Amino acid sequence: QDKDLKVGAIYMDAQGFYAGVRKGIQDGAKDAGRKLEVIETNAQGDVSKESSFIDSLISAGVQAIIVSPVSADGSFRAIRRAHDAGIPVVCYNTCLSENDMKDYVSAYAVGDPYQFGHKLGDAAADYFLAEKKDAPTIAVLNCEFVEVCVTRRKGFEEALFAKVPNAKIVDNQEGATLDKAVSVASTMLSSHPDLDAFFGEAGGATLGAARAVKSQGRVGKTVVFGGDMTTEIAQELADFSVIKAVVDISGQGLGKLALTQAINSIDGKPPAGIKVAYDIDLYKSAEDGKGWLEAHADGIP
Amino acid sequence: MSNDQAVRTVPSGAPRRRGLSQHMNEISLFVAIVALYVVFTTTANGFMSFNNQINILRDAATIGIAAWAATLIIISGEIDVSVGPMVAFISVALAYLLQWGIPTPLAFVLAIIIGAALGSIAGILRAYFDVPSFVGTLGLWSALRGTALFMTDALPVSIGRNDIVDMLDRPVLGVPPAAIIMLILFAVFAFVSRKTAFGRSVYAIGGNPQAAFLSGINVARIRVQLFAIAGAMAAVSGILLLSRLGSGNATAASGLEFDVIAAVVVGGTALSGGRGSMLGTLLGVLVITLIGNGLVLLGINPFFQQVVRGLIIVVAVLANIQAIKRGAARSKG
Amino acid sequence: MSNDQAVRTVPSGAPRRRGLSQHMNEISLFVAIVALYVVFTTTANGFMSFNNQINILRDAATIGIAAWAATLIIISGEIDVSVGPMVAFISVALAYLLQWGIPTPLAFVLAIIIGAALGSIAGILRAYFDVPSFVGTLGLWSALRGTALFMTDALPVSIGRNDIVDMLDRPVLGVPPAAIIMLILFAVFAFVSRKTAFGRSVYAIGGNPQAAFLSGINVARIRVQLFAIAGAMAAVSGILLLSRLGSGNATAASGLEFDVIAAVVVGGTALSGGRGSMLGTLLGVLVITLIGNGLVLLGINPFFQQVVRGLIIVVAVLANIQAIKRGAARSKG
Amino acid sequence: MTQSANARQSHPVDGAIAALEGCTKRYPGVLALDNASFRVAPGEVRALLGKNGAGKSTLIRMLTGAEVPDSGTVSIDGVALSGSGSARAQEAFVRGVRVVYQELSLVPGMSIAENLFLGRWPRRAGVLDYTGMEAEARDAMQRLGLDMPPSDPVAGLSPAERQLVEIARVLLGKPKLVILDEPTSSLAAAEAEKVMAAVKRIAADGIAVIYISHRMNEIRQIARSATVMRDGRIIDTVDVAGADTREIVRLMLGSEAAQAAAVETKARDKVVLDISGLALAPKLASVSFQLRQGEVLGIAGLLGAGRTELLQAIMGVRAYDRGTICVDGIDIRRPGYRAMLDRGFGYTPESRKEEGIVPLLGVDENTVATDFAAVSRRGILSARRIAEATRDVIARLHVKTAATDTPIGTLSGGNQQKVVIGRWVHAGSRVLLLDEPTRGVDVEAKAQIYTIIRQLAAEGRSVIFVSSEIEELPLVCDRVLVLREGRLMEEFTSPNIDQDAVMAACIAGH
Ligand SMILES: Nc1ncnc2c1ncn2[C@@H]1O[C@H](COP(=O)(O)OP(=O)(O)OP(=O)(O)O)[C@@H](O)[C@H]1O
Ligand SMILES: Nc1ncnc2c1ncn2[C@@H]1O[C@H](COP(=O)(O)OP(=O)(O)OP(=O)(O)O)[C@@H](O)[C@H]1O
Ligand SMILES: [Mg+2]
Ligand SMILES: [Mg+2]
Repeated sequence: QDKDLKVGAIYMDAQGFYAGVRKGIQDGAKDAGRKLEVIETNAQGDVSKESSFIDSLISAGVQAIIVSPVSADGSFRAIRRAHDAGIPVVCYNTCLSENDMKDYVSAYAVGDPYQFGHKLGDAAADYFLAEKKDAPTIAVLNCEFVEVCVTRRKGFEEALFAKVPNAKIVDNQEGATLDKAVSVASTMLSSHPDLDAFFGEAGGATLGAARAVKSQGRVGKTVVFGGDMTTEIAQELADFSVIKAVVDISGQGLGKLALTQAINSIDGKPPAGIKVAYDIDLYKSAEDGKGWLEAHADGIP
Repeated sequence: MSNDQAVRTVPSGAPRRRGLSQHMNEISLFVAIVALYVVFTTTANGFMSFNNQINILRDAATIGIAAWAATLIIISGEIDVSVGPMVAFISVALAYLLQWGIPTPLAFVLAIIIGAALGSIAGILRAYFDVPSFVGTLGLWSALRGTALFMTDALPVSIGRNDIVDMLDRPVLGVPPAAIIMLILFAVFAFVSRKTAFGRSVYAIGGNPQAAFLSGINVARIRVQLFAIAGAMAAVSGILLLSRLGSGNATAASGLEFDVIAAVVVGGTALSGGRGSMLGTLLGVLVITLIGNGLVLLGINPFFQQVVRGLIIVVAVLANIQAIKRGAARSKG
Repeated sequence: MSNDQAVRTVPSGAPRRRGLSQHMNEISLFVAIVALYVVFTTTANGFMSFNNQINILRDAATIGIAAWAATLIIISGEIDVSVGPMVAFISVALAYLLQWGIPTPLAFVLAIIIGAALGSIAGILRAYFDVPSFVGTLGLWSALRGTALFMTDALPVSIGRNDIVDMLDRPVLGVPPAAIIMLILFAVFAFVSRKTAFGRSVYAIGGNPQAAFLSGINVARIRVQLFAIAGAMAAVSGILLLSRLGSGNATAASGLEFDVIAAVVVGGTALSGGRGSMLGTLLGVLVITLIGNGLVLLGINPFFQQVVRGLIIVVAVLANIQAIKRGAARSKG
Repeated sequence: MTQSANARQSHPVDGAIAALEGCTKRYPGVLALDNASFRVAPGEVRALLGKNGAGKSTLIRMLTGAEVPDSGTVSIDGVALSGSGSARAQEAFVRGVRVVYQELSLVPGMSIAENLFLGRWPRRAGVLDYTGMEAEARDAMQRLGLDMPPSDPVAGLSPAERQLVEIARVLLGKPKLVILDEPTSSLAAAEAEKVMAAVKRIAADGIAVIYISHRMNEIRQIARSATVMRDGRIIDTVDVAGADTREIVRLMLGSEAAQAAAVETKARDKVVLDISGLALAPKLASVSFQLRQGEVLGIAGLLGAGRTELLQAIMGVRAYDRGTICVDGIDIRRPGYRAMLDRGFGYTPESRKEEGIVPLLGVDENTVATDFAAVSRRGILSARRIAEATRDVIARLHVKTAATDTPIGTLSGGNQQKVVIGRWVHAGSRVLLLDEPTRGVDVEAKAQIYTIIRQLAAEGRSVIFVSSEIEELPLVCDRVLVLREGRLMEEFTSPNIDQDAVMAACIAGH
């Protein structure tokens, strides 16, 4: 099986996570012994760009498209066009609605965003119980201009309230890029001087919250739970003074999985249930942080 | 020699020059387009396929429809940076209108009216309150994107099945309706800009607003109309966007204003007003769209594509200016 | 009366008017700032806390440092839209320099040189090749953001422990160094703009480049210098950003150019060039920063914050223009 | 005469085609028009005289509806103008008011034809009728002896040609009142003649003409009566034939004018500038001359003779094809503008507004911009030194300004021009190249500028003085050279500079 492989890959926006996905796709090809040509684009969080890219990929004659759709409802037409053109579409990270998925998607390498939030909410709840805080106040730094982030928060809230019913979300502001997150988190600390924790929905938010807690001299009072591992978040976790738990879907792992599914789909062997689950990892100790750093020496998540 | 002198000698100088220099601009763009075709045909797989050519047309429509109006605005000495959010906002507003059961054609008309009304806000601020159009449209840019996101929570607003909307996305003899609409509107704008009092007034206002006012041109009204037209064109883009995506999307068309302005400027329209042509913009739209399409097909790293785009915009404008200068110099002797 | 007439009467007209209308601009901004303070103190929890005031200063530094240079650029009749990507690019480049073990102070100097060199590209294109600064800096905007993302894959570039960098983020007597640097640079720019041949030449070039050239002012060189300075200031912002975030981030400072231009324009500097003041920009920076801070404290929906920002920019400029007009009218008698 | 009599009959009441009743207009800080009443009858050519800033242009803007008076009424053809903004201007236009504004009001990027019909393009079924437009435009231009193709862009025309296009514009349609605000200020004598011939024809058709000019000889040629304005007030309307120039000037100034004396020249030997064989296609074929220290050298020539290009070539702002330029005996090869400034040259451009002043900046900064170092201490501008240097220039050149930091855009044209010359005095320039320094400047300021130039020459500076007003050459120049067909054809030396002879030399062969 040494045929050339030509796939299109679309990354949702400019996040480090997708660097991991890319590496995963390339490693996946190597593992499968295939010479891979990958045509990559970045939708920059914009369904209209995504739609146009998918059309271009169809024209380019790719054998499969690996995509993390920006929006369940907004992306389905473009994906339908790819499907109609006979090109198998593999979702990763995000996908279409259940019905559309059945019709137009060959496989979905999923680290379910609800589970993603849920696991972290659970860990946060455990932390508060251990600290004997039965009514903690929490502020959210969101990335809710993309749909996954809304789902992540739902999962987080439900898990948290299940165990700590008196917990309270006191604020929810956008802070997806690191600098914005630092600034917004600092300001939130002014308006909520006794804030117990931040929930960062994505990498920039998580690290930004941690930086703000440190620069505002709130270490030991306010802690951070968040998503998406990067080198710096892992270092913070290893330090364990601010970040107490991080939930992560490995970009590399997911990318590898998506490519495997793409190869299978090209070969006419898509997974039966479409969804292929990928593990969501929870890191909740200094050791976990150090472990991640050792496993990802190149910094690619 | 100082560049100021150089700049000044371009508009002044020998008669009959305009013909040639305008020519030079369009010829140099045409050469650029041919060059892009040659390069991409030989290097990018699938570039010349019928499907891909259609894709290019469809992508061109997104930029083009807004760019026609933007050309007039820039010729009149103003600028409009609100295009992207306007398109997204209209797609969302239209989706809601359709959800509320308003008949589709009526909803389209309403969407265009909303677009024109929103656009004319910036126009009125400019014309009657001396608020620079950059500021007025920057305000709209922020306000419209914010409103659209706020109303939808950044979630797509689905419109379900709608035959008329779907039809707008279904190719007619292989050509997508968006492309047809773009070309029809191009013809309209090219005609208006050259053959009507309104169009010529736009040039006059851009070239010398004081003189235009003194010769009885209703400068204020034309400014308002220009921005209303730009809003209406953004609405048309918004309608086409809705038909393509099947839902209203508050996050869509991000950065479209940059592509539009880049296309107009690459097309040889001067940001200082008074000079420019629709044909130039058409070629500019093609250059921008071709580059976007070709780079994707070549599988260039998406971040690196941004680098290439930035360089190409600058190089295109630079080449254009040099071509005009050289044309001017040649016609001197 | 037509607005063209109105516009024209502002610059011409009575002697000694300049003093009062400039006054009006700054007074009206000052009133706006006081009003914002009153509103936010009564409605937003923690707004008046020492910590929050410091946060405001720190946020102001991000916009301010770039805005000082942007003010000069806009006064000279040009524009720079590349600020955000420039800051991000420098933070990334600096992070790499530090990773390579270059001594921190040297790395800072190199970062500033890189910024100045990149900025002067746009300047050279403008000064010697007649490429409009909007196009040149738009090209930089795209190319720099793309390069930074490409180099880092959108991942933060960690610099590990670095005492000097950390120091830049550690408050001195409660005041963050970024704020101190901003204020020092403000003093420098205010001085340069009013008390040096360079500063006055900038005004002359913005007011009438041809006349400035014929008076013997080296227009081309000053244009290049202006963009080099803007690049250097963006580099200073980039250094401070690195110190605040502890890493170089290609995605940081997105949209900063809009905030910077908005601050300058709200501060009363005319986009058409020739008119403006550093003090106005300082007040404009405060207005923009206060709004940003207050809205977050109030817990306003972040999407809705965008709407409010858009409206406030327009209203501020509108009020400013009206205040200047009224000031002009009052000095009639 | 019969025609004008007919026309008169169709305007009953008092025969006025346009009338201003008690009009007052205030601009911030200035009373530009003070209770002015004014009327003009069909077939009449009325001159409007006054110093810079007297309110002439303001009065015109009332008549054209471009501005609304603060109080008082404006009636055209017996009907008072109402409305505001462009509607008012449209109203006046429909009633037959046509105007050539003082500021060029053409759109450079558009064709001559389009400019002639600006805002009123002929339409056929809503579509512009270019063919008809260009045909009419060609007719209108031929009446003024212009033969450029009407489809040419205005941007390619020289300032003078632009002015003629503007004049052609007012002849279109059926004008009843034609207003010309300094139509000849950018024209040389021969072209001015064309304009005056056109004006006479217009008047003969029973059209009223209001003619503003600072050139007394033109006014004597075409106007029977002249209205004199001062400080926004109408002082008097005099019979031109019956009043001598001194009397009119006295009305304008409110006092006796200083009479410019003819030049007493003396032998000079040191050559500071030596030009030989300078060529610049298509205008200059081969220009050679020498400029001596302390000399004022006049350059006369027709419109488009290339005088501006000559000065620009010397200054290095325009590349030339061939020739040598020697400064103090040293061949400087290709001059650069700033290098020329460093050699002690100074240049004032012919269009003051577009290239001369920075309107928003004060008189002070417009003055010291040529040499910031002289008003700096250790690289820092000294407010005291700037004020001193400016006061110095203001005093020496008799600039009338409220303060040193008054924005220069608010000064009258003559005073602006003095500052533009004064900046080279500040820079200590020893060779001054002045292109049309008296354009649009009133009699008083003109006389002052002549005096200033003579003083500068007496101090040992050399001046090249380009002027289209031949009558002023004998008042300032030691020598006059005539530029014709790309060469310097004839030379006149003071006191033998005869206006008529210079004029003849300019147009010889035409
Ligand atoms: N738009 C304006 N705004 C403010 N002041 C003005 C304006 N127009 C004219 N003025 C002032 O009104 C006065 C009369 O000006 P006007 O232009 O009528 O003079 P003028 O007699 O035409 O002078 P000139 O011979 O220089 O053309 C001057 O003091 C002038 O500065
Ligand atoms: N406002 C202006 N805009 C552009 N070019 C100008 C302007 N003023 C002067 N010039 C340039 O200077 C030249 C002067 O034009 P014109 O034909 O009147 O001058 P000339 O040949 O020197 O004649 P004259 O002897 O009357 O000065 C033109 O060729 C033109 O290139
Ligand atoms: Mg006047
Ligand atoms: Mg000339």
